[in-house]
Amino acid sequence: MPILTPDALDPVALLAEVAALGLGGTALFVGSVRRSAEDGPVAAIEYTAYDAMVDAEAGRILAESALRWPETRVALRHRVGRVEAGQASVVAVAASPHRAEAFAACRYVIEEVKKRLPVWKKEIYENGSAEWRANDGSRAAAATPAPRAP
Amino acid sequence: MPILTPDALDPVALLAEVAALGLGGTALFVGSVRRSAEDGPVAAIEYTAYDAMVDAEAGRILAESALRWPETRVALRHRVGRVEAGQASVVAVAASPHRAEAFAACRYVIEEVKKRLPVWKKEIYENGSAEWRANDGSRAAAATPAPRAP
Amino acid sequence: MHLPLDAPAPGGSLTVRCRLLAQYEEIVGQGEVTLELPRPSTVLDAVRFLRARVPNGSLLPERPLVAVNLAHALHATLLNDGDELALLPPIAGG
Amino acid sequence: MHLPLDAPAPGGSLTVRCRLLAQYEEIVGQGEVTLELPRPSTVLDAVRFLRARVPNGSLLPERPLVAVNLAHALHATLLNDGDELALLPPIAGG
Repeated sequence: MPILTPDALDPVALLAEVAALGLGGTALFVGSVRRSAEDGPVAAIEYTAYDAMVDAEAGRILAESALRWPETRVALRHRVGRVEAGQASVVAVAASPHRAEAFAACRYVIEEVKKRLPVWKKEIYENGSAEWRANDGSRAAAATPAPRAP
Repeated sequence: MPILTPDALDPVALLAEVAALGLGGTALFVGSVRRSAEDGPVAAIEYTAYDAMVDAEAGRILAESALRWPETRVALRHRVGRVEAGQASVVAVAASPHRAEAFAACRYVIEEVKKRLPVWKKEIYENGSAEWRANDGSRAAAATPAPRAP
Repeated sequence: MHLPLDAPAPGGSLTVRCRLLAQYEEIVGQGEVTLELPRPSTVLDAVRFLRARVPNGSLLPERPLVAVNLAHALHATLLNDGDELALLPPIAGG
Repeated sequence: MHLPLDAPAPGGSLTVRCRLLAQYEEIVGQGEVTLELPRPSTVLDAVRFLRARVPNGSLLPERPLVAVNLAHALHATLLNDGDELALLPPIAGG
């Protein structure tokens, strides 16, 4: 399955993707678009990705997880395009015979995604302005100013 | 919501229960009935609970989580009665502004549940025999022998 | 099943509802027993009293996991009249 | 946009496709540029070449995050003919 999708994320479908009868513990992480930011109420986030590299880098992250926790199955999905406040932007899941490993693998995947997956977000505020955001919360270059009143 | 239910667990309903616009990170754990055990293929688990104490003890566990991670919302659901192999027996969820706290609170709740929640399981094997099981995997007292062939 | 005091209690008596859960209910053949105990009695006193009197009582552990009034308790906990004591097999939820 | 060699290269040349992502695409006004570089050239050589020649190039960082052939790379990485270089703004997924 490709990692990126323009459609609503479905945690249950991702749980089913890793489910197996021997895997009694499954950890799942859902990241959602937050409403509040320093620059005012967020209406949505517009996600842009380096598509081909997302699949390659996610493949490396999932393979690293499989090396560390060989009995644990992991899966990942990330939105591209506009995601409204409150909606899920990323889901990672890990199913394991051991719950400690399910948590560890799920955590590993989401932490690496936040550091390495070539995806960028532009916060779109309720007043119509927009701004690129880094994951450390800092403003990134090339702000888009609010449209002027007509 | 009561913690115990005889019905199939619904992770999406539990995610919705803790969702809020300021909570960008949600961790969820699903425990499922494993098929394999030392005593042969498991067809199902029959869960028995001390009902009134389950609500009281779960209330304490969730309150402890709220004390440790005040910004994090948690919820828990556990099956009672017969649960078929592969089906979910427990779901814990934690939504937080910070993903580290979502993982920590979710983990705390499931670990405390495994230690403290007054619930017991009888593994039902495909040959029709059944056996009480402790969470450390040991056999508990009062085995139910396999029914004799007619 | 009601288990009465077996001797007059100079300090008075107290009545405790005792729940037997899961495999303990199967061992004894019932899930609830009422105990009449001399005052003061601890949880461990109640467990000893019960083990000596119920069917298959000796198959129950001498020091089981216990709860009083829906909370985990210690064997040394003093019981009060009207308390709900419970004998809990090793926890196995999740 | 194609940026040719600006002087004859005694060691020969190599052609690299350079992707500009997210805000870097907005800054430059295009998402892809082809660079013709003297051999050998590192990633950092390519970034310098690009910054000096594309519109608003000086607004790009001197030492941006980079990928070569869909994997994160170092500035010292040597480029090969046909490589896909990418300039990545600070990662902001999740």
